[in-house]
This record gives sequence, C-alpha cells and structure tokens, in this order.
Amino acid sequence: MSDNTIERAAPAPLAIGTLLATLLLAAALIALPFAVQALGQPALVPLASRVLIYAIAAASLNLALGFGGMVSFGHAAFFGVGGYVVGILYQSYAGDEPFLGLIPGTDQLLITLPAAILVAGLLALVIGALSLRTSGVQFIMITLAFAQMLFFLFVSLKVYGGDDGMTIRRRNALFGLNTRDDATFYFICLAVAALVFLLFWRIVRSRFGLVLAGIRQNERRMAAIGIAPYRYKLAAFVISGMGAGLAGALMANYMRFVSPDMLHWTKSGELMIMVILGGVGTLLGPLLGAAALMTLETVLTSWTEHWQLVLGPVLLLVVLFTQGGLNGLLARLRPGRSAR
Amino acid sequence: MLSVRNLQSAYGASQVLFDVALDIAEGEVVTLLGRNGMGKTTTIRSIMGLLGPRSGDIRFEGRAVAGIAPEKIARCGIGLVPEGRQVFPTLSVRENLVATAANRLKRPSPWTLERVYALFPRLQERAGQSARTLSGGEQQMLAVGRALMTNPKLLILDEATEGLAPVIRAEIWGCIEALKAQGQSILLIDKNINVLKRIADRHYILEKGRTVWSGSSADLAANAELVHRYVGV
Amino acid sequence: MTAPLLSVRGLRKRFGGLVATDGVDLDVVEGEVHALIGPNGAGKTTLITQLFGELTHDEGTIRLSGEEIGALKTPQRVARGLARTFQINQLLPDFSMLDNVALAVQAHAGHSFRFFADARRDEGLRSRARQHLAAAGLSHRAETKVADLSHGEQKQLEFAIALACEPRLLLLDEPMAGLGHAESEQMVAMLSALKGRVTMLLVEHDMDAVFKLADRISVLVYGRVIATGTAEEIRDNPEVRTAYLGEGDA
Amino acid sequence: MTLVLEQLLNGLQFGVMLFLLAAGLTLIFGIMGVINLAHGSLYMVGAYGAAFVAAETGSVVLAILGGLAAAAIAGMAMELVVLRRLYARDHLDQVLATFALILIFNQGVTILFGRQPLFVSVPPALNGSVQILPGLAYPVYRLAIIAVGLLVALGLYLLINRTRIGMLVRAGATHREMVRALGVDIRLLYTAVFGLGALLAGLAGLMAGPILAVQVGMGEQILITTFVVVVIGGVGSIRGAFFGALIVGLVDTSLRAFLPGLLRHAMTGSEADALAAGLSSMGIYLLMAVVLLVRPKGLFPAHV
Repeated sequence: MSDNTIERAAPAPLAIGTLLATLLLAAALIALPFAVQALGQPALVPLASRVLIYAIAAASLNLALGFGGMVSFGHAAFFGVGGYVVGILYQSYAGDEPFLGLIPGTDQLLITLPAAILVAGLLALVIGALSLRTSGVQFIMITLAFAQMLFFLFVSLKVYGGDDGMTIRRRNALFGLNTRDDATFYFICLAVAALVFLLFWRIVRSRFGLVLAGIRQNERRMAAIGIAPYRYKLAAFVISGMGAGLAGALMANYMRFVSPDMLHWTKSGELMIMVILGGVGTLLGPLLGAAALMTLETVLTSWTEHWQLVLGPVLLLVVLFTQGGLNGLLARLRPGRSAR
Repeated sequence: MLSVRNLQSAYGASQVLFDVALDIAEGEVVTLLGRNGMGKTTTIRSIMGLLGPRSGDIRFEGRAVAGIAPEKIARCGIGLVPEGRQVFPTLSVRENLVATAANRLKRPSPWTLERVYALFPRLQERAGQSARTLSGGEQQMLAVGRALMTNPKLLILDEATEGLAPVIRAEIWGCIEALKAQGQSILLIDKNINVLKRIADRHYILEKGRTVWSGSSADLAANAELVHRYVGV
Repeated sequence: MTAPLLSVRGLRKRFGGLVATDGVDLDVVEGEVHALIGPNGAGKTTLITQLFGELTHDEGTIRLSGEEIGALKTPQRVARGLARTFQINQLLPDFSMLDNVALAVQAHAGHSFRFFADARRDEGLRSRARQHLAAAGLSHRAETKVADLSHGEQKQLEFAIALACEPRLLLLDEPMAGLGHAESEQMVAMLSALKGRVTMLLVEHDMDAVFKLADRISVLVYGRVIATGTAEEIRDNPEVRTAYLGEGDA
Repeated sequence: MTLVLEQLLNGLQFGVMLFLLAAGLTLIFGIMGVINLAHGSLYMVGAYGAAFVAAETGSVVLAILGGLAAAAIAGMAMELVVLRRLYARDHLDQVLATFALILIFNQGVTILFGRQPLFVSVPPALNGSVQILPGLAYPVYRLAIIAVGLLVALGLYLLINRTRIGMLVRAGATHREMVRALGVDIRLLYTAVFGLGALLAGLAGLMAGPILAVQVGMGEQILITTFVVVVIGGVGSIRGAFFGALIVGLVDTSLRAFLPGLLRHAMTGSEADALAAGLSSMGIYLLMAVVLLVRPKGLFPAHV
C-alpha cells in the first residue's frame, strides 16, 4: 500500500500545488454554511458536521491502518467509548451525583473532549498491548472480538440505558456559545477537525511517522537497523484510539444521544470503508472517504431503504478494481503530480 | 524430448537468464553446470512454469509449454526434485509419496511404493514418521521418491546431493545410476564434476544466465581448463 | 592475539530432523575480514541469522567483545554494534534511497519518539545519510524511490544502510550474488576500502572476491566448521577440497 | 445436579454448532490465507434455504437438501466471483470485500424474505424429549444436533488425516507451489475446500433454524464467536477448531446459566440479571484474552 504524500520530499515541505489545494479546501469548508444558507438547503450543515466528525474518526483509524499497516477491526470501540464518556459525564452532571461517587459530572466541552481522548487512549493501550502480540488475521479477529466485548458491556449497563442507549438533553457548552445552533456546532467540528488533520500531518512526517511507515513496509528491515517495532506500533495504535474517542465525543454531542450501536462491529466496518474509499495511507483520503460514504448513504436512503444493497457492490468494485480509492483517482486526474 | 531455445527470465527488475538453450533426448542424462548465482535453478523454475519466462521457446515432446501453469507442465511428464528438497513437513513419509502420486501417462510398469522403498530402504523404516523429523539425506531421498511416484518421463534433480554427508551422497549417486540403467531421462544440477563425468551423457555450462558450452563427458574430461574457468573454485 | 570481537562457542540449531548448525566454534578478530564459505545448504545464512538474533539458537554462546548477546533481540544487538546485509534485499520500497539511509542514521542516533519536527528537514540526519550514500557511490540517485532501483543499486543500498548503523561488526550475506561483472568489481573495491575500519564476517561464493578480501577463511559444511585459516591454507587443505569441491567422490 | 448436566449438554450442543462454522473458516484460512467475513452469511443462507423449502414442501429431507444446496451454491458463487480475486490480495482488501458481501447477502435476504424472523418447527420425528437420566428429560432435537456435529467432526478428521484429498489439503497449506509442480491443480482443490466449508456452514444454519430465530444478520452474531473459537484453537488447525469450539460452547453456556444465580447473592434480582447477561456475553472474549496472553498462536497452532 504505497502512499503518495510522503513519496518524494518535495523541494519545499509543501509543494505549491498542495498548498493551494489545501487553502482552497479550507476556504470552501469555511464558506459552506453561508453558501448552503443562501441556497436554501439548511439541512446540509448538520450533514457536513457529521462528515467532519467521521473524517476525524477515519483519519485516526488511517494512522494505524494506512500508515502503520495495522488492520484494526475494532476502532468503533474507541469511537463509542468516547461518546459514552460525554453521555456519562452529562448524566452525572444533570443528576448531580458523581460518576462512581468520585468524578463530578460536567457539560463543558473543554472537559468532556479531553476526558474522552484520555479514556479512549487508555483503552487503546490495553487492547493494543494485547492485540499487537499477534499479527495478520489474528490481529484482525482479536481487535474485532475486543470491540464486541465492550459492545456487550455497554448493552448490559442498564444504569446507562443499556441496549436503548442514553439521551443527552443539551449539547456540551463551550464559552457560552449556542452549541444548539447547527452552524456554530459545524464550526466547532471544523476547528477540531482542522487541528486533528494538522496534527496527523505533522506526525506522519515526523521521525515517529517515518519509523511507523518503515515498519509497515518492512518490519524485518526496521529491526535490522535497531528499531524495536512493538512500541512504535502500540504508540500509533493509542494515538489512533484517542482520535477515534474524540470523534465519538463529538458525535454524542451532535446526536445528543449515545448507544451501544456506536461500538458495533459494523461501525468499525464503516470506518474502514471510509478509509479505503478515500485512499489508504493518504492524509486527505479519510475526509474524501467520509464525505463519499455519507453522501452515498443520504442519497441512496432517499431512493430505497435497501441502500446497502447498492453500497455492497460499490465497495466491492472499489476494493477489487481501484488502487488508492478516490484520492488515487484525484491524484491521477490532477496534472503534473505523479501518482500510482 | 525437451528443447529450450533462447530462454530469458527475470525476478522483478533484475534479469537473470539472458540466453539459455538446451536439449534432452529420450533416456539421456544431461547435466547443467555452473557456479552459484549463474541461473541454474532459475532455468529449472522457468521450465516448470514456477517463474513465467520473459521470452524464449520451451518444447516438451514437441508441445510448447513456455509460460503455462506448473501443474499442466508437470502432467506432460516432468518430475521435479527441487533445490532445498521441499518435502511436505506435516505429512508422513508414506503420505508424501502417495499424496501426489499418479500414472497419468499410463506407463507400463509404474512406480509403486514398494519399488521406491526398494530404491531407498531407509524410507520404509521411517514410513510412519512425519517428514519434518527426517535428516537432510533422508528428506532428499523422499523428494526423489515423491517425484518418481508421478512416473515422469523426465526427472529433474536440482542440487540433489548438496550438503549431504559423503556416504549418503554415494547412496544417491547409486540410485541415479540405477534409474539411468532403467532408461529414465534425467536433468541433473550438481557440482561433483567427477561423478557427473561418469554418470551423465552430455553437459551444459551456464555462465551469467547463458549456456556457454555443451558437450559430452569425454569433451568435458579433455577440457580441464574449461572446468576451472566456469565451474571450479 | 587481541581478544576476539566475536566469539561463538558450540552453536547448535535443529529444524526437526535437519541439523542446520552442528556445534560451530568461530572467532572474528577486531579489524579483520573473516570469510565464511561452504556449499549451498551448509547453513551459512542460518548461522548469520542466529548471530543477528532473527533466529534463536538451540545451544551455544555468542559473545560480542566479551558480552553474551545470545538472549538479546535483534534491535538490542544492533544497538551493541551489529549490522547485516541481506541476500534477498530487505528495503523500504516506497521510500527514497535517502530516506532509507536517514532512517538508519535516525535509529542509530536513538530517539525516534519525536512527533512534530519534519524528519526530512532534519539536516543533522540528512547530511550524515548523504555522506553514507556518497561512500557507497550512490549520491547521484539519492532521491529515487527504492522500488525504481536496479537489483545492483538495491544491493549497494543495503550496504550503505548497514554502514549507516556505524557497526563494529558487519555481517555480509553474499553481497556479490546476482551482481554483474562491473558491479562486483565496484563492491569489492568498496569492501577493501573498509578493510581495517570495520570488522566483517563475509559469507560469499565468489571465490575471487573472497581470496582478495579475506584475512582468514572458515569453511562450513553440513553445519560444522571443518577448517579455518588463511587463504593459502584453505586452498591447499585436502579436507576442504573433498568436502567443498567434490573432487574426492568416487 | 441434573441442571448442571443439562447445561453441559447445551454447552456441548452450542460447541458442536460452533465447530461446524469454525472448521470451514479455519480450513479456508489455513490453506488459502483468506479471511472470509461472509462465512456467516452462508450459515444464514442455509437456514433460510431450509426454512423456505420446509414451508413450501413440508418435507424435512427436502428442507435439509434445500438448505445445503443453497449454502453450497452461494459459497461457490462467492468463491468464483469474489474470493478467487482475493487470494493474492492483503487482509484489508479481503476484509472489506467480504464485508461488502455481507451487506449484499443481508439486504438480498431482507428483500426476499422481509425483516421478520421466520419460524421453523422442529422436525416431528425429533420432537419431544427423552429421559437420559432419572429426573432429566433432554430434547431429542438437541441430542440429534450433538450427534450430527460429532459425526461431522469424525468425518472431517478422517478426511483430513486418512484420504488423499486430506493429504493434498495439508500439503498445500505449507508448500502450495510444490503441490502444483507435482501436477495437482491446486485451484480446484481450493474450490472443493471452500464448497465443503460452505456446506458445513449451511448445515449449522439449517440445524439452528428450529432452536434459534431464522433472521437477517443471524450469521454475523455467530461469526464473531466463531472468530474467538478459531483464535483460541489456533488459526488453520481442525483440531484447534474442535477443542476451541467445545471450550467456548461450554464456557459461554455455563456462564449464562450459572452467573445470574451466583450474582443474586450479592445484589438485587434485576441488577444481577443485567450484569450477569453482560458479563456472560463478555466471558468468551476475556477467555480469549487469557489464552492469547499464554499462547499467542492459540492452543493448537496449525503448522508447528
């Protein structure tokens, strides 16, 4: 799975082409709510927020999967746990009885997001430490199994709504902003997404990022130059888990509801679909993949409730016949940039 | 029986065979000589279809077989004893011999388990053991026996005695001579020049992926300088 | 006789019935080029893989300047000054040559848990890497992706990466295999330029190169060292001739 | 005491069911290196096929044949259209392609049979229960499932260890190229192995019909438990699949049966039941984590 962002050190760290494209994209995303308002399609703003949240989750998975070569089939666990952190903290805050009698509830976004990141990170550390003792198919099956374990845990926790999930009456507050307003919440998501993508862009090009990509390409060669692969893979897995937890927390706020379905293995499958649709091991791929899947889902569900009967073949074609998903396609269309 | 003309093949970017040509007639024992890394095993893998040749013509009994699937080539009547033996470790000795046995060409007196055991008594002693527990020499005998059980017209032995103790090596040479006596045509890759001069009818020398010389055992004996330049230390 | 840099005693490794390494004793002295020759399947590569820690030996001891390293994993052995090249190239195909070498320099420098600074603009690493590439005569192709290199260039890159680890003992696994005539000459020149500065254990079939480079030669046959000595001693040794050159067979 | 024996039999029955799925999955993975998420769909197709034929014809024998045929055909189609292209691909592509197959199968079945679960009655001949011990009447149908499962296990053992096909399957698992160089068309062997795996999954599905609900997505629930069985048993080994299946079957069933009772001492009835249900469904995953700590390659690694 070659990737084309760190394929050749461009003269300046940012080739002029990429810089322009990124600025263009940023401008478009910022202008989106206003343009959509003008076009009389207000419903598109919440959809855009959902795309951004899933883009964060997919980008986080992509760090482990695309750059680290770790095919994790359980990332929905971190995504769901991030959501439950928000739900539980809100329930303790609303009911005014601390979680486990110790941790006071809160509805402040600046607390719930870091809390979600921390909890998801710790979880990723435990699951990663165990799963990374194996590789290949076993790793896939184990991450899937651990995620299902957590799914059943939350199904059995009746105090937090069990199978039916838990509603969150009001979105977390942030500096007194009216987070209920779709456009405001969209900009919060955009800011967080921009931060996450920037962070990942730095990590991927850092010393850690090169070692990680080296391990993906040839683990035996990395050991031969003195790099013990396990700790780097675990670190990438934890960072990736934290990102998914952050996305889960945002999604809980967006839906003002959280349920075990967020941890279901089909959700892990969806995240993987976004990564592969967008182009594995590329930076902007996950954003494209999330947008593509969400659009596909929205458009298709308006035609038929059996929308997955169309998604199935589409995914099959993408997996079997395209190399590098949409990003690969785009790269091939853009003149002057060589791409595989 | 087997004719190869300007065979070329490569592993990815690095080309290994540039122009290999050889012929083997019915009942003949031919050797392929040359230092390590000259493309001897690559030649065998290309003939067997395990490595798709880049170009060149390979005919077995007149039928073009270049590039077709390995199982189809093997069914024409070629039995391979590969470098490194590659016996099936999780199968017993008997199972190794029986699993792929066949008499597709309806040979009159086909190879049977008893005949292989007669050729290699040691295999009979270990029939029930899993092949993994056999010593190097025993695994070599098993690999030869396994190939014979497919009743091939042409038997290919790639480094059959490499890395074996002299006494076992002598046993393997004895068996190859016995096979020759029964009219079995053989393509041999090995280093023991003196033995090869005695057993084989004709020889080819491979240098950097090209067949640079061919001739009878007598020609080889007369040409000590040739041996030293292309094959010796 | 200075204390040997590497001393191996009674090394033994079996795969089921197959004895790959049958009680090997071997010493490599600081600064020497020690060649290891023997027929195919004698266990040369298996021996190197055990010294490097990629394969755990069943019995015996491996000491690097006196310290037992038998229990250490490969990265720890590399940290103690071991490095190796591979007969079948083990490179990072999606990265450029420079990236491959720079990673080895970075690993040798020892701190890769850096998450922000752009590693490709870290002049400390990049300049050091460029020096190693120049030493291997590859600086003109520094930015080329490994996947687009020729077999010979990949072989030389293996060599540059191993040197970038600044090893005390370099294990070379048939560096000449598959090289054309000119490339072999170049490799021999590079190796002889290093003689004296880096201790090398050289596994090789190309006898011309071995006799040109080796201070001492050990002959390995069915997993046992049957002789060790200078080039001349080995060439005239009757046992070597029969075992290796097969002249003795009836 | 009889309650314990009854639960053990239930555990054995669930274990045997899991073995039918795990055997196919581990064979297909062990020999062909392909992870097939849609294996659960074959289980579902077997159940629906049998249910449909039973409803149409009312004959048990035809229903069984119908279920097996449906699973075999679906399996072959899956192998020819999709899986044959995946042998050389990496695991990510295999996971996503077979995930897509799940979507297709689930939606397809929903369109054909709707979302409501189908009801399948126990075949009259095997209805009722039998006195196997004083005071313990155990359903005949479940005993039949255990018997069929053990028979299949024996049959598979003999096939793999006593027949030439079994030898070729084992040989192909370690030296695929060498088997071809000796004149055996390995792809034909793969299709046969895949077909066998599909049949076993279909058999498990049609047997499950009367005791579990025949509904869309039934395959996926049991698929993940089958993964746990394969991981615990050791990927690629039939013996591992057999013992792994029995262990998981017994542990899962006894946890669900005995945990509520135990917890009730410590807390109120409803809370105990909820926590017990959760813990027992997590139980097998914890078991897997423990096995992995001790033996990362599983209890009976295939090629060692």
